[in-house]
Amino acid sequence: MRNAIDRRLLSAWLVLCALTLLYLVIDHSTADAGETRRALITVAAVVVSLAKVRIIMREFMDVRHAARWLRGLTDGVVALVAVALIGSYAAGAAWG
Amino acid sequence: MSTTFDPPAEAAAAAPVDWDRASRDNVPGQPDIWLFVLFETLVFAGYFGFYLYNRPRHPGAYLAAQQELHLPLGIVETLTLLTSSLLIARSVEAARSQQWNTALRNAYATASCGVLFLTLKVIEWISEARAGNTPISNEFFSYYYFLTGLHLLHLLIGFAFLGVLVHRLRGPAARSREVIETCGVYWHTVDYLWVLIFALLYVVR
Amino acid sequence: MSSAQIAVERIELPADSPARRPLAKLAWHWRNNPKRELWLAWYAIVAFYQMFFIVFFLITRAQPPGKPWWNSTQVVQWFDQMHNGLLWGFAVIFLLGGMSAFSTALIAYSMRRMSVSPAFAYSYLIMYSLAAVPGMLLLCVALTAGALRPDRDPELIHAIFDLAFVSFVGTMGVFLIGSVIWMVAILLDKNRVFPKWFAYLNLCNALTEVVIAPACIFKRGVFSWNGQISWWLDMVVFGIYTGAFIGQLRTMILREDVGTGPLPDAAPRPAADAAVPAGAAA
Amino acid sequence: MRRRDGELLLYWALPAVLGVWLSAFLLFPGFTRPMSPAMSADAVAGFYRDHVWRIRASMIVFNWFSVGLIPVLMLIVLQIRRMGHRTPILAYCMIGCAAAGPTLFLTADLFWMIAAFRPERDAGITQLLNDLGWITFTCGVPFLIAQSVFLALAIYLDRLERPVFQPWVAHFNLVVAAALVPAAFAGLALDGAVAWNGLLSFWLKNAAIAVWIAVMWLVLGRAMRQERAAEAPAV
Repeated sequence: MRNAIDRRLLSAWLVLCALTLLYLVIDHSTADAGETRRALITVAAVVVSLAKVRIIMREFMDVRHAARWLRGLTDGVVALVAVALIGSYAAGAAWG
Repeated sequence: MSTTFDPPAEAAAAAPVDWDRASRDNVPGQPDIWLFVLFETLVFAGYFGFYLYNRPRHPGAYLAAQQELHLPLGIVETLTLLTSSLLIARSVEAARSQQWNTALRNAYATASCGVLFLTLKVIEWISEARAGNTPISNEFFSYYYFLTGLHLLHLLIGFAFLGVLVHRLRGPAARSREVIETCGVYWHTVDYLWVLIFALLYVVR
Repeated sequence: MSSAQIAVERIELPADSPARRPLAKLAWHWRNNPKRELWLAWYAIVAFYQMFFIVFFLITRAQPPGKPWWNSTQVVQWFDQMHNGLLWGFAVIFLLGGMSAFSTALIAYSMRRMSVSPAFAYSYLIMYSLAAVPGMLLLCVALTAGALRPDRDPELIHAIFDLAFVSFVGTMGVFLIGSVIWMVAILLDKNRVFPKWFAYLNLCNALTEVVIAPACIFKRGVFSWNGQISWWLDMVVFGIYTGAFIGQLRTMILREDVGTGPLPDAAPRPAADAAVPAGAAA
Repeated sequence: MRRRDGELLLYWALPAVLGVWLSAFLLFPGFTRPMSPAMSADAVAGFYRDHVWRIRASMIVFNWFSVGLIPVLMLIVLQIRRMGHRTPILAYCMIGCAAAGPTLFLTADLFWMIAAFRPERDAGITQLLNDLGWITFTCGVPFLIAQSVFLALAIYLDRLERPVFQPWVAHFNLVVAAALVPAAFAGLALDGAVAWNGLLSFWLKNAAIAVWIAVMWLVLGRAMRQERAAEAPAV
């Protein structure tokens, strides 16, 4: 029982670390990158980081076993943050 | 709403059913802390929103300033906090199965990771300031110091939660599953807020 | 001492009482309601925050604040436009600003009702009483002085303007530590006076005092004293916090048994039942 | 039983503090013939140049004794605690006012002191400091008004068989509070009764404060005597 939980926590941690290292792959020399490419990188970074947030909530914070209202609420907050961040970036790009 | 309140410590220690995994379809920690972390997450989303809104208005200036950051250092900081999160999750798990020594060891390891992150952050600030990047240099660095500083404040508050955690794990009379889980929930919040800040400051274009 | 010697009456107005008209009802509560001091303070808080909002946002329009990037000429224009509003509005504050003591006193009392040391209540009481001077009245004095003589040297008017708003946003420490004191008291409390989420909301409010700190440095942008982060976002959090604490104080008064033990849940029972053991313990 | 050693000492210290206040009041030339807000900047600067030593000396004395009323306010707080209330809320309100009120007076004192520190300064700046001092001093009544109202409420809500203060003390406090009201509006006029040298904002306000201190000192003494008499057999 204990080992199973430990293994699950460890694999969650490995996935999180792998997702972090993914950022190294994302092109770093974007000084001359076009607007579309920049927007793509931004959206990708936001989505990847929110995926990580959700993994932390589900696995580390144990929302996976929690009551339904908490599962719904955390997912709702993650979705709301996603909409807010991508929306602000799009708004800034469109009207700024 | 009696579940909202911290049960008396003696009652928690006297009632083994409190540690039963079968009652897990509930809420980890106080429901109150969840309202706090989710509310705080939304407030942070507000800060992020203003940053992302203003950023594409001067893409060149932001990009040039962003080049001054050390992505590898940011990645090491992120890995440090992710590891601390793993350790505190293990600490809470160990406490649930009443392995107090394992729980304590993991709690101390969590605090060490926290101190390491703090040290790295201060080193990063000093090196940025030495390079001439101060809070008033440009908009990007205003946001950089604001977000990292506010996050570091949350980390310092997290040490207070870790102190409560260690206190609760050490004394048999003080052990309360709810409070132990609450400390874990707060620490993970510090972790995932950093995950977001890292992506926004170091990676976003 | 003396309060414990008085028998606790029922709070409910007897159904067969002739005193059902509003004024007679008020008089009945003034004479008989055992929680009259608490309710008096609570209604004064509601009145104070409404007065504060009306004066600062509608009459003087000192909130949202003037722009920190204005030059002297623009500041003088702002004073010219606001002239009468500033003088009349702040006169109202000079008249009624002392009501803020009711808020501080009721919150300090809530901490006395908890199972924590009285030091918490007294610390909060002194911090927030003191904070009223630099945090609110200095702004009123400075803007009154600015509006008093429109023909003053524009550079001096500009300095008064800065004095007003920097003193208003720059007095963060007292509010920050005060909120933390209240938070710690609620977390340690075993008398269940407030729910724990409200303690954490105090922390959110304390953190906004940190967020407003850059306003002492930045003259433009989101971190300036009228910025989207330092002013607008903080104001949203402060609004939520104020609404929550006024509501929580009301719930506390409804549950209050004027005793010393754990606060009972808000059940529709008369206060007399709950207060008897507490009175005996005292 | 509450410890009462030293209360009489604090009580009888008030006449001495009042004596110091009165002498400082008479020493400050801006009070004996209250300075008009209509004075030009040059006239204000000239006033500070002409009277620099009297202003400095009086402000230093005010600075020393500005908080001198607080011990007596605390004795009143202790009498409120003795009243037949259920909660200490009104006593806390009084403590809050006692903390904030003298701070305002001290601030006014500092503005005048800065103005007198370099009387050769640009006349506009001296006038500004003088304005800030007078506005803080005159309009700084919110906690004095609130203090009287809180005391009146406390007395009305006193449910003791033998009240600590007689009801007339409450009525008196409300009258004093009403007398302080015009001073709050001193910013609205540069001359006339409401201006800070006017009949209402200066003379009525300061007379009301003086009468309040005198009357409250006397009724406080009576309440303290009654308290001691009531507790005497227990000692």
